[in-house]
Amino acid sequence: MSTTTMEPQGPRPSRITPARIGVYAFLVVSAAFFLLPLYVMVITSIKPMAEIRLGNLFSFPLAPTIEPWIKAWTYACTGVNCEGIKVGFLNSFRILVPSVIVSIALGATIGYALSFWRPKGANFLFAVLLLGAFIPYQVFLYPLVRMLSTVGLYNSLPGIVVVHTIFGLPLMTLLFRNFYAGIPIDLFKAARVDGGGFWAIFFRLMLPLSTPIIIVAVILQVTGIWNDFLFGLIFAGRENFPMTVELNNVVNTTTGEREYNVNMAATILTALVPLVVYFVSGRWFVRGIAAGAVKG
Amino acid sequence: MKPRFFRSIAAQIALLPAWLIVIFAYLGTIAWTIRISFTSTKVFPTYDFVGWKQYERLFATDRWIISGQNLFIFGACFIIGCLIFGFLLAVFIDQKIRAESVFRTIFLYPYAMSFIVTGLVWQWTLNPTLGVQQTVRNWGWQDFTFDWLVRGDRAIYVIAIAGIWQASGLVMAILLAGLRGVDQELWKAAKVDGIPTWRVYLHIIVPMLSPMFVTATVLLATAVVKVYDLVIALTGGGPGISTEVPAKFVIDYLFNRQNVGLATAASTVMFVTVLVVLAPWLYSQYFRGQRGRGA
Amino acid sequence: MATVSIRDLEIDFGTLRVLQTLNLDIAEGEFIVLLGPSGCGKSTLLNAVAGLLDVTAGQIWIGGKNVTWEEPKDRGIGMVFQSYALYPRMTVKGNLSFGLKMAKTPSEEIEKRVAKAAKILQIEPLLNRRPSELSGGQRQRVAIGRALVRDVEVFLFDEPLSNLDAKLRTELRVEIKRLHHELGSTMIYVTHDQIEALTLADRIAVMNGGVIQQLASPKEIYRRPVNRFVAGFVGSPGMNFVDGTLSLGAGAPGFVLSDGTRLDISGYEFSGNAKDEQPATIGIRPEQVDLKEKGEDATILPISLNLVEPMGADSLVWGHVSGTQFAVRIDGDDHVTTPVTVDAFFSPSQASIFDKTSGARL
Amino acid sequence: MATVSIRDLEIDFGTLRVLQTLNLDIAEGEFIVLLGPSGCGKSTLLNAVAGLLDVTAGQIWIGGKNVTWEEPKDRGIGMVFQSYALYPRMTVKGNLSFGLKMAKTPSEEIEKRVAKAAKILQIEPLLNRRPSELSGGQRQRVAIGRALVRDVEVFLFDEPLSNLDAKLRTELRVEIKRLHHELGSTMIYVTHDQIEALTLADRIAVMNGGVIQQLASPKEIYRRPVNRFVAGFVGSPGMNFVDGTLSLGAGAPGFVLSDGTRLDISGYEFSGNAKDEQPATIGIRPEQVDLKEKGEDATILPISLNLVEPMGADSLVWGHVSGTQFAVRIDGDDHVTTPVTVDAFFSPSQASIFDKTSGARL
Amino acid sequence: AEKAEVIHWWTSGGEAAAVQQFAAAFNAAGGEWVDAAVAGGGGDAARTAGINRIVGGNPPTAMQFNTGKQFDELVTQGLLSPLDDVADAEGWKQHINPLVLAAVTRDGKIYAAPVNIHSNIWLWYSPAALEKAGAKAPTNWDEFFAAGDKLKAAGIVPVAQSGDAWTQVLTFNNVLIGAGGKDLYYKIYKDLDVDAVKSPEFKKVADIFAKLRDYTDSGMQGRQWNQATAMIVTGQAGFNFMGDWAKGEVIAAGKTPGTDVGCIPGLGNQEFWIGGDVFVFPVNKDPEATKAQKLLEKVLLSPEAQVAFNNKKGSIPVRDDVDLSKVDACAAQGIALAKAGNVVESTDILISPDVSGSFTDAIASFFSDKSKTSDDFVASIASIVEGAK
Ligand SMILES: Nc1ncnc2c1ncn2[C@@H]1O[C@H](COP(=O)(O)OP(=O)(O)OP(=O)(O)O)[C@@H](O)[C@H]1O
Ligand SMILES: Nc1ncnc2c1ncn2[C@@H]1O[C@H](COP(=O)(O)OP(=O)(O)OP(=O)(O)O)[C@@H](O)[C@H]1O
Ligand SMILES: [Mg+2]
Ligand SMILES: [Mg+2]
Repeated sequence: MSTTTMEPQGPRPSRITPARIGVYAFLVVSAAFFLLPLYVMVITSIKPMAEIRLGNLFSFPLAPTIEPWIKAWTYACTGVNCEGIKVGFLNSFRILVPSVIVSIALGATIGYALSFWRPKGANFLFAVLLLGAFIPYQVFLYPLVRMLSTVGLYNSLPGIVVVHTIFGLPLMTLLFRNFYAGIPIDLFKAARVDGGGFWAIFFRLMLPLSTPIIIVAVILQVTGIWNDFLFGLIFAGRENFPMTVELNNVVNTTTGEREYNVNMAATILTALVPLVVYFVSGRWFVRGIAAGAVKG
Repeated sequence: MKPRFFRSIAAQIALLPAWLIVIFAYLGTIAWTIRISFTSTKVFPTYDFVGWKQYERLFATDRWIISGQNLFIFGACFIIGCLIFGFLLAVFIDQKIRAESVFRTIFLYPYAMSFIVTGLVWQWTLNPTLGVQQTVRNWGWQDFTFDWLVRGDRAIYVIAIAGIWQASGLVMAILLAGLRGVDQELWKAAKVDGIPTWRVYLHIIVPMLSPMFVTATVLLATAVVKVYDLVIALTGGGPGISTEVPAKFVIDYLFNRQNVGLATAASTVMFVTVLVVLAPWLYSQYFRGQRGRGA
Repeated sequence: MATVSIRDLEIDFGTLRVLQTLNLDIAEGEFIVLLGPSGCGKSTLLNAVAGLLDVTAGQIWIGGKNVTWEEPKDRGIGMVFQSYALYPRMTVKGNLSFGLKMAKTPSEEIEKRVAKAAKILQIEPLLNRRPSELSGGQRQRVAIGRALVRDVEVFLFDEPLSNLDAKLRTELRVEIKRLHHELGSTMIYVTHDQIEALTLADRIAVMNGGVIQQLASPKEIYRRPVNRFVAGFVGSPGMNFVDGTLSLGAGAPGFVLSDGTRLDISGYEFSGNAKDEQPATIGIRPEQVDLKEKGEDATILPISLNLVEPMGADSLVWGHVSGTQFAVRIDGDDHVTTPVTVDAFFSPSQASIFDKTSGARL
Repeated sequence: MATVSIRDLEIDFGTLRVLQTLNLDIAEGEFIVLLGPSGCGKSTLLNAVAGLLDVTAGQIWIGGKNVTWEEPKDRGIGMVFQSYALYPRMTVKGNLSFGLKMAKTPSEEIEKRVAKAAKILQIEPLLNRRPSELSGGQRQRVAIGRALVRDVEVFLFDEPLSNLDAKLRTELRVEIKRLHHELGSTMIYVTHDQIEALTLADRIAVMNGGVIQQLASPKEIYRRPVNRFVAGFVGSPGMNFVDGTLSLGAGAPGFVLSDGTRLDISGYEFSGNAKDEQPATIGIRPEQVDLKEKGEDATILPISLNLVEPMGADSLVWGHVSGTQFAVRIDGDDHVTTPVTVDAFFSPSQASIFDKTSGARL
Repeated sequence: AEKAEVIHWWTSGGEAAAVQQFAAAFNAAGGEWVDAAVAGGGGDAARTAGINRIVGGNPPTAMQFNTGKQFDELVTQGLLSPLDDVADAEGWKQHINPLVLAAVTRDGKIYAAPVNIHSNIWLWYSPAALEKAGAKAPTNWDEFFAAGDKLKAAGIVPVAQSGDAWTQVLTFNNVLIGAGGKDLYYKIYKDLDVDAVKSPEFKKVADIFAKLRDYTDSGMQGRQWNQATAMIVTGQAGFNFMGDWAKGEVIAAGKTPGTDVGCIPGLGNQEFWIGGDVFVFPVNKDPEATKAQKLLEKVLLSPEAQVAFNNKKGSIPVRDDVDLSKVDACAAQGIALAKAGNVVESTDILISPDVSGSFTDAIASFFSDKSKTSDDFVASIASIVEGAK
């Protein structure tokens, strides 16, 4: 050690503090907790059954195989149908695309009308919609079944689209309303002075501005609708069962031994779309959550 | 006077679908549900009037009481767990760390997954003969026990853990947004005042973030009331009926047990509870002191 | 160019009455500034003229036509907003032509008008840019251009400069003035910045609490404010107010301060109904006080000074008159050593005297 | 009260050098203002003094002690921020005492100090309120109080007034000045508002691009700016600059404008190294020009005027000198009819002449 | 071909093989079988889907119920077609077991096609496991527990039990009939007699049921019935309470019921439980679909399909005019019991789904919570019986 006391000058000598190490330790441990299930899923899905029977859930596969994935996708059975969950995958898409489009289109229009035009009863409408976002679905299920069947939409593709639209509307409206609330009202007034009507202002002025929130809405709706189980089960009809319902069927259909690897593969396949959406657009996802959750 | 209504006639037309949905899908169904809850309906609606009978039976049913208790236990653990864990994550992520976005991504990805998926994965991971317990035993600790999933008195906590796993990232995201909104000068002021960082968080930041905490709590609370998929996939209500929840009660009686009257009474109770808790918050968030923007 | 006439206008928001029986007549080609503190109803009045909100009672006439229930686009008005409210995703050209397209104007006519407006405003090279690629001043011109292409007769401005920094504000003020000279249109301009009001207006309407307090030329407003509110609101640093009582009995009229000092106010022109012994407030602007020379009709004002604020060209000297804070503006070159008590001078003819309770000019 | 001394300070953010070998010595009890445009490094310098960021090179001494590596709390400094950074959910009392509690000061000592600070700042009645229940001025006092209770010797202010409206700003400026008189502490005050700088400072350090351009008294800065940047930055409306060439050959020294006009600059004191035929810029402040009377050593300045902006006490008259825009400040009572071309007058001894390329004062 | 969309919940290996027999027979008869299997919850999910579709006006061609009251309200609402024309033509009334026939008849009309007779109250055991532990097949409950202890000592799971609530109910009914007897069973489920619940006989049943809990393993939760059955097929466990459909799993595993896996109907009091599955045919407007329904009704109860189906399924045919020679040893035991009149009707026939659900809750919550005493159990059953009156 040098005997001269160092004169403070220039940059402080940097040091790695215990606090810093603690921060990273905490984060890494937490990350492990969050990744654990994903790890288990992936690892198990590529193990042959023989290894799974050994019971070591976390061990690395000795003889990795993609057979479970193929089976899950193409010929896992639900009852006597052994077509895998690819059917559900297609169904989920057929439900997803129109539901996302319709609910967003409607949410955007309503959000726009509520923020800028404030017609009579707008507050009431908004209040009910908001409340609707928080009410347990169970309240609606049975009457909706009856209502949809009265108009002949029960157990059909349009039916499930309507249901997703109904239950997606509060969040979409809120999202767009909050977004439009952040757009200066002056912009709207200027367009009014320029002679723009309801639709002209919406299509020419507001929609081009709405790209960011539309992205957010698409992300939220895609993950939300894809992940839905209850509505798919009750309203979609057998022909249109979405992937989550198929997954549940596959997992609960057992012939003798439970094929954990196939089930895990099916689970990953089911979670794939939302996960991809999420990983590709994580930043927007965070923003979307914030926008949807907090007053704009 | 002519103007307001006619001027916004296009707006009214645009809102027509919303009105239809609100009137039929929301208000109509709620009214219908409440009405049915006062009848003796089994599978098909009968419009008699039996007073509070369904409600009396409801609160005399063990399973409903247990469902309520479970909801409370689950709700408390889930909300408090998410808030604490989510807050810690947000605080640690806010420490100017490397690879921040990687960590953020990891903490939030479960929120993108379906409860069905979450439930299945945790069911397998925590299954005593298959998952963590067995693994640790295979490592040599033969006495290691973690069998909460199959213990009636503990299973509900497992559901809470799975829920926390899924939703604390959400809390993190909300609080992180709040933390990032904290005036940097406040940190400097605290540093000049010589206040240790953890105390700044505890005494200054947490109180400042209270609106975010409230928002997060409301979101979590509504998830609690709706919780269904998670229970279905994780325990199916078992062992026994130890992890039953109200939402599952309603669905079961609605569709399997063919007692719609009782089911609607249960959902009415849920609805009223949510309304009572939520209405003040909604009002203060969205309608109080609202300044018109004119049109 | 058109007259604008507002008759008995009332506007309520719910239970809140924002404008009360307001009357205002604006001549052709006149530049009127609405000046007042935040929340006094300036924007509300402007929006009512534009047709952007519904009036509760009263009428609005533009160019001799009752337009109370007309759509904004049919009123012959153009509006320039504080934020300029340019359509962000359209080019400058798109911004200018949007209104015309809405009115289904033929496209060559649109081309022609846009070209003309662009020429007047000197924004030809910018036509293909987006608003985000423009400077503050260029944005303002585009915003004005949007009204210009529509050949409007009345321009409405809602605090168009308040978002800008001081330097740009000065420049654009000059620009607007020039444009008014050039176009000769009627202009109604809202601001809460008194410098803007004083420099731009033909007449200023000072508003407070939804009521027009005074409608007069800038000079008149500055020199002879009709009440204490107007006097205090216009001028920076503000007018000094000292309480006291009138003494109109024997001899020259006087104003007795609370510490007993009697100021001779011989040159002051009372507007009427001033009574002897009436409690009143005298208002003197900082630059109306002279520490050195005694002007012709000057009156002595004893003042104790305790702080000098040099501001470059001038300095402000702060002190007290009869216990009330009082500022005096002196030349930046002049020197005062504080603290000191001196006899200063002011000319009563330039001062204002207000009733103590009602605040009305006496 | 303590001296502050900054020696060869350098600060980098990554590859960006924000401060370059900066030296500054501040005497005990002095009020120093750091003035400069946004982004010039004022806050960076202040934060370095406070210890809120690490220096790249150089030293900082406070009260004769090298504190380059000390923690902020140990430097004997208090800091007041633009947003005040009051702890939002604590009462005023909590805000004042929190730092002391953290330092484990005995509670009666805390009481005593809080009471004393509250007295000095006249905020005793506010002690139990929350920051959100305070006015802007009251908040500022609490922020100052937070430093006061800790008995600091150096106060650092980072644009404490820039969030406020004009009226309040004027009041609080006076308040800060008063406090400085009362406490006698050393104060370093950052602003980009030149009025604040001129009114408050004992000395002003005008900064640009991380370098101190001029460190001098307000008067000196206003009257004899060392370069064109300082001249242009201080004063509002800004100094008029007209390009031309020096003519120092035969006869009285002159300044030849681009249109050939030759201005007699006999009274001007060159600071040295001015060369004949040198391209230069002459700077004249608007109030240094007189349209009517010819002062003692005045020089004729031909000017064409085209717009009058009345601003109450004064009016600005805009025009051109040799094709360059030029503003003249006249008394509000004076009258000018525009457009007109007149001979105005200015005194060369008050003007400034800069090198055209380097901008340095000649 | 007439398309017939059939909702059912036969998704396990043995079940799927069985239902395939119906599909084949129907296709052979000129129809087109559209399979709509919905897994989960012992038929809960499938019934939910089916009822919703019927209520929603988009009914399937046919849908499965358990023999009993599950479809009562569909009948009351007039949503089901009566099958009397086909029944008369096919001689159902002569050849179908009268108890079963009664269970599908409402107001004199037949509303469902019963396809099998299932007996729920079987005790299956693994001779290999018992032998290894040195135990022998029990004839009463004391012997059962003695064997259980030996199995435990040998490190073999005594009772392979599933965690699903309905399998625990099934175990309970086994105990109730086996240890309590037919009378007690009827007193409770049919007469809803509270005194019977509070009787010492029922207390004994409750004690036995309580004791059973100690003979299950910790893997019970999350295990499905067929996995439990597989445990005795492979000798991992000694006993398994399950319905006769367990045989399907046994057969699917290539073993022979009766020899490789032992079967005991109603341990203690030998009884044959009559339950099973039926198909209902919702009213619909489409004549094509009605035609398909008629064809399907006929095919389902045709003697050939009956034999083929029931052999795979493990149940016994509802008709007595079919060739019973090929039935396995266990089924033969059952048929013999039925002939002797030692039969009980299933709970689905006796009580409504609502009440049955309450029983399920009480039984499952007792069975999976060892801290609950048999007195608690008696009390909870008593309150259900009280409330169901
Ligand atoms: N849509 C509205 N709903 C309810 N109150 C309103 C609405 N618009 C304005 N107000 C109220 O009317 C009053 C006048 O508002 P206005 O916007 O005209 O003020 P202003 O003079 O333009 O103020 P500023 O200078 O801040 O723009 C204010 O008290 C305001 O709160
Ligand atoms: N943490 C940082 N990282 C990188 N660059 C920074 C950081 N802080 C400041 N800078 C840069 O350093 C320069 C000086 O910043 P500083 O905040 O000192 O300016 P300032 O003079 O206080 O300006 P203002 O008047 O806007 O407050 C700016 O260019 C700024 O972009
Ligand atoms: Mg306004
Ligand atoms: Mg700064």
